[in-house]
Amino acid sequence: MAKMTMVQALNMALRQEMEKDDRVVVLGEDVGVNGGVFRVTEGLQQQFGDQRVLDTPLAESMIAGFSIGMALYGLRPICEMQFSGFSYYAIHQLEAHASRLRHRSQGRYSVPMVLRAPYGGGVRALEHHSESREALFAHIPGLKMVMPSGPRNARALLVAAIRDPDPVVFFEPKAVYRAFREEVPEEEEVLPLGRSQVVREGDDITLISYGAMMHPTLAAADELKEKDGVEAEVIDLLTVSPLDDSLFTQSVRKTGRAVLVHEAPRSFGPGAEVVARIVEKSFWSLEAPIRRVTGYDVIFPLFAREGDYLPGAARIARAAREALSA
Amino acid sequence: MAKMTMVQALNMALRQEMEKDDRVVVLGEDVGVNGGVFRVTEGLQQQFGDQRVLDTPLAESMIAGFSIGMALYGLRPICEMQFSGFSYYAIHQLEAHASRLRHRSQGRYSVPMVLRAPYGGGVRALEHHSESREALFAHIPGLKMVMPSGPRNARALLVAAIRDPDPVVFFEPKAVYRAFREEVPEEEEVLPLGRSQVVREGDDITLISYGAMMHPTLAAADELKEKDGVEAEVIDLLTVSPLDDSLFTQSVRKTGRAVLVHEAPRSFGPGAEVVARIVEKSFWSLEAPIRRVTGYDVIFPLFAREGDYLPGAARIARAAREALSA
Amino acid sequence: MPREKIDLPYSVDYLSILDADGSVDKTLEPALPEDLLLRMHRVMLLNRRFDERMLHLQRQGRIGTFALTTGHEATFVGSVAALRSSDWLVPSYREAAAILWRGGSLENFLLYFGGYDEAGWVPEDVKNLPISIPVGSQTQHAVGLGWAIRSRGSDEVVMVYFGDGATSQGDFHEAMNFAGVYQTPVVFICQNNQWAISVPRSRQSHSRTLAQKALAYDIPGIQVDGNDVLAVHAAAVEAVERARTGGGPTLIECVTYRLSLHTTADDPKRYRDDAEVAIWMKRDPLPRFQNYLLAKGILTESKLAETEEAIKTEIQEAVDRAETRMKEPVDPLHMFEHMYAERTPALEEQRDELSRELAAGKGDLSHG
Amino acid sequence: MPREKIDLPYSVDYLSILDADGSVDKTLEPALPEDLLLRMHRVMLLNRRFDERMLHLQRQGRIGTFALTTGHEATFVGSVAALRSSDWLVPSYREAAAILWRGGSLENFLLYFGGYDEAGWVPEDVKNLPISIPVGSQTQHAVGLGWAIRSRGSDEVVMVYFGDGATSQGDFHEAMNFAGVYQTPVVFICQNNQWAISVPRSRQSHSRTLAQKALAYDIPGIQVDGNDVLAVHAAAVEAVERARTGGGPTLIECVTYRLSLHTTADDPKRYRDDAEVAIWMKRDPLPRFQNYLLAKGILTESKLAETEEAIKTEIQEAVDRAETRMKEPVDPLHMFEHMYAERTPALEEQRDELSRELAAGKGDLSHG
Ligand SMILES: Cc1ncc(C[n+]2csc(CCOP(=O)(O)OP(=O)(O)O)c2C)c(N)n1
Ligand SMILES: Cc1ncc(C[n+]2csc(CCOP(=O)(O)OP(=O)(O)O)c2C)c(N)n1
Ligand SMILES: [Mg+2]
Ligand SMILES: [Mg+2]
Repeated sequence: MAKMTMVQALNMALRQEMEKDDRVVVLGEDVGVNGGVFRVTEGLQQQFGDQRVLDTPLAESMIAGFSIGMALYGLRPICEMQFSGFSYYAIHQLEAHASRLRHRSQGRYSVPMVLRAPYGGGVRALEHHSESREALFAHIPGLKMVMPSGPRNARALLVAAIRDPDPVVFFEPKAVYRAFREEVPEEEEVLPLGRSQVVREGDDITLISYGAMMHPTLAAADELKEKDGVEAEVIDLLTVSPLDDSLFTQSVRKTGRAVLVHEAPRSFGPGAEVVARIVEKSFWSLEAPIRRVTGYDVIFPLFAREGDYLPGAARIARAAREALSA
Repeated sequence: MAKMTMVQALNMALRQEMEKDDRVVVLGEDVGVNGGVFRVTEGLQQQFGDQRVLDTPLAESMIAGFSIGMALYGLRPICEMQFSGFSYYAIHQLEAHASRLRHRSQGRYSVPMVLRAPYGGGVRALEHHSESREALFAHIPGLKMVMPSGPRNARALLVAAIRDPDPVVFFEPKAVYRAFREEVPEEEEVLPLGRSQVVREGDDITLISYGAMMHPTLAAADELKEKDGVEAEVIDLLTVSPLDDSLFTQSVRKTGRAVLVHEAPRSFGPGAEVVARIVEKSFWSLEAPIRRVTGYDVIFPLFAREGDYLPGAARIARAAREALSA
Repeated sequence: MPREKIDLPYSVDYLSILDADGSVDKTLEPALPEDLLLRMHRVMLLNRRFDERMLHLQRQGRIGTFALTTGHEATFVGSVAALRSSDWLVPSYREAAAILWRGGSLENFLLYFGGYDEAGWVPEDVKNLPISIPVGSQTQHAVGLGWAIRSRGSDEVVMVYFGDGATSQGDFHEAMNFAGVYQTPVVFICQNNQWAISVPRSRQSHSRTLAQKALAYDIPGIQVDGNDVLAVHAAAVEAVERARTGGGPTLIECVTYRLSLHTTADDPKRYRDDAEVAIWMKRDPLPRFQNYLLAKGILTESKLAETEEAIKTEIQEAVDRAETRMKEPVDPLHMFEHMYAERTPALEEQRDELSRELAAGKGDLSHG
Repeated sequence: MPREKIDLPYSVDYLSILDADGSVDKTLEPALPEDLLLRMHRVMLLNRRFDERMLHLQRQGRIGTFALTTGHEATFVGSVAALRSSDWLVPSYREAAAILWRGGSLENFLLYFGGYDEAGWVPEDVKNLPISIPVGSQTQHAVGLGWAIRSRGSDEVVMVYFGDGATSQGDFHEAMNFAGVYQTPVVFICQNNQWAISVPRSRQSHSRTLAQKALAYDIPGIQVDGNDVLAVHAAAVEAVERARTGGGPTLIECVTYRLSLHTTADDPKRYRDDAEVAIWMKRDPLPRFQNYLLAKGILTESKLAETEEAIKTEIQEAVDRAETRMKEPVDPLHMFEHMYAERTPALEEQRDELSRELAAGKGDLSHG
């Protein structure tokens, strides 16, 4: 096992799947010669040639629409949106076609494509380069929305997404891209889509998050343990949609308390669905209001203020304490 | 006061605002000579000429982007998406610009535009013509998302939307367009955006909805009263975002029980936010899980099955009874 | 350091072979086999009669909204006839004639427009995509298919249809540009029927022709008389051949006219003159082609009457089958099928919920 | 019933006035006032030096990512100089030179790229839109502004900037098409700097020129040497004049080159040859224009040195002011400003929440 950053782990997933399956094609702006602006696709065009790794013209809708056509023919396109902030150019293709062609053709066709995009704040970026709008895709029936939190699960989820017979939107936390390394096995590892994970066990409170926010959430759990002697159970959703509510509703049945963390704006954000599921499935165990620690309903600020916008461990721990003392 | 359909009431709002303010411009596909495919803009081009009412080429992104430019100059464009199902072509213009230009320019510019679109099922329509995806717009900070339920409030809200200094997405329930008539005063009537209404008082349970779904919700309230002697309080959100949670959280503090109704798919739908707000603000009064009666997480079916997809009074009443007996 | 013209060797041709009476330009007349000509004629006629019958059914409330195709028969049949069955058809919503040419079933059309998702099904051996309603969007899929074809070393060709209005969409532009860059084997058929609902061609774009839009991408563009099935066919054969042999994409603008309604929800009297329609009625592609076939002796009056009769029966049988089917009970739970390869837990739960609702209330057929 | 060429009277010119050495085509040389020429030169030089300084600051971590503009000075200054202050400038993210021409403050640039939303502010009397990062999208706003101008009977003109890559976007196509249909007074300046990050112009579109894309909309298109400030200016003056007098839009392709990085996050060594850069270095717009001015005696070596000195001081002062400002505490609550004309209840609540958080924890500056 080698220690890898998330960028390296994603690169490995792409490389290995391309080696195994010649239907896998990578495309997008600057993914070829340049290896992607974050280097996730580095070296792939060298290895597989420009018929497997395409530098496309600058047109997000077409990158998605083109991938749909490829997928209908039986290829397995993995397209990149350079930043998730530009993926809305393509959302009509996903809403009107990628998500529907299986249903429209009543099973004759399917669209096994992956749309990858770096998302989220914390990297001192320009406007449009820090948002986290997974809720827009999660609400569209027929799509899947996956958001890994570390190198190892990123690799294993990307492999699953590539092999998935349906369209998957895959948001990569750019704040995690090079933030740390993790052991990632060379041999195949696949994490099924649509399954969350308990990443830390505890009986006192349930902390639920995904993507980059897993890290302050885990740090908050540590802080709660150290300073308050509180055992937090921490759940990583991994797939936002279809949402796996089995583990977190079960956990809340045990703890009675929950805090939900994401960097997306709060209102109509993914956290609301988590709250609604808890209310639907674990209401009678709830002992305190569920707290949402999230981005605010504002334009993601330029970097002088991004630290104030993004949920941090201290904020999460405070919310947990409030839930615990309610 | 004349009895009017919603189509007529909306038409009156447009006409009167165009008469009062020559900066108001109407544009979209087929809105001029044809008067709109639902006739909401009927007669406007005749009265105001083709410099105030523009039949545009077929390009939704541009209809929005063009409106943004007009609004920046100081006009008050009201653009129509022929069906909300095609508004996703324009969502990047709304997300990247309409919602942000005030902030980006730190108050120098604003985008006082209205984007109107018929939404929702129940009219035996083709694919893409029945969806209800307001959650996509409601989650974007900087936009407002308004959804009237009847002729009178549609007119008064549209007037407010036109005068609003910020971009408003205005979804019109096409199932209500000609379903019934209501008295609508000739004189000015304005309903402020961002305010919900109690449309029926009651102490036993709170039913929350908006748009076309208000009607089965009210029918369910009648049924509950007649058959079960239950007094339901019914709240019409009117504006989905910014969400006015003051009335419904207050109502739940009284009733302890709530049912939320919308035709949008359930997961990551607007109802989840309503549930989350109730949990945040009225948790200690809750006596039963909040029920969501919504569309399913499927492609909106063609019309042979739309009656099974759409929430109806009986389904809502059953959910209320479950909440009452919990 | 000059101001000089850049040498751009572009031009756009206009092609027409049959005139409005059915007289033919002998120098351009293609040598097409009789059975092909007769099949073209039969599908054009079938499409026309079926359109009339569907309108009738819709007016009686027996089916829902659909897009009429009367007047477009030469455009669709002339072009699709240039394809092999191994080639791909990417339709919008108005290409009944092209779908019928490739064996589409009348019954399925009726069921689809009768509100049955089931009828969206495409048979395994037919390389058509399902109809696509969002204007212009399907052009992108065609180019993706075309790229995939080339990457697999196959010689399939993709034909994609769209209207004059669709040329204003960004999606069309992006598709054309990619088609040029990747030289994909795609034939773009723009059926310019002069109207996008109520918006006339002249207000859709300031460009004189739609064919010239190809020049922006260095793609060959040609304008043809879209009511002349021989001209459309000739242009399509040329473009398909080019695509098949690695010559890349072509844009064909077929100048035709929507003689009937946009859809059954439309009232053209609101926005266009009868006089304009009358002019185009004289250019109706069906009698024009019939006259040509009659003049050549390929068709006779009695053979024509026979065909009319056979088509009438064929349509009636399809209507009967569809109506029988529509009287059978609908399974509401079918809406949960084909969302994903496997149903998600939420879909399972919601499906159970709907089952319970159906049991409790036999469905909520009223929602207002 | 023929096959014949359609008469499309289109052509695209190429314009160049100064050659790479600064020698001028006398027949085309415009009679521009000396002070205008000197101002053009000063802004070009200021932009160059400021670009260099910003890169330095970014490398030291004192500001964040920004897009470099070295090499584009003639394109931006030549075009913007054709505008009146009552005209509109619609930039993308690379037009520092054009913004400086219209009085933009160096300090604001530094603060903006230093991460301060406050610096997005545009002074009330300057008719610039803020910078726009989503490629191609701003072209649509320009056309909307143009329509509004005409509807108010004003003679303002809109100039909108975008790159070669932007021409692939659907938004650009839709904007050009509307501009043609409504004949809006918009000058489209395509700065073709040969690269869209790592994608070369030749792979962006199969078309030989970008200027010819105008033909798809029946709009005049012209290609100019974008490193020749006189040529750019001449073409822009012509287009602005046309727009102002009701002649509608123009597309100007300025052929230039990105001599430096795409942004500070970019490493061009990964995708382009030094040899290519070396060729374009010889066409650098700044020495070329300087040589012309020196040759004409409008500029002297000593005047040039003076200007360099003045610019150095100007930049240093701006850096000092910006850095002083950046050392002051930031008000986090400012993020709740300018979301709507009035703050919504949720924003009030969240603002209070953040106040409490700040009080409790002095903000969570770490999130990982
Ligand atoms: C993206 C999108 N916008 C709007 C519509 C509504 N609509 C359906 S057909 C049509 C006109 C299309 O005109 P054209 O492209 O000329 O094709 P035609 O219908 O004339 O064959 C419109 C506006 C749609 N289906 N899709
Ligand atoms: C819609 C969108 N997609 C992707 C990006 C990321 N991006 C920023 S600049 C750029 C290349 C733009 O190239 P071009 O239009 O030639 O302009 P240039 O940067 O060369 O001036 C890309 C892909 C973006 N900003 N917006
Ligand atoms: Mg048309
Ligand atoms: Mg460029």
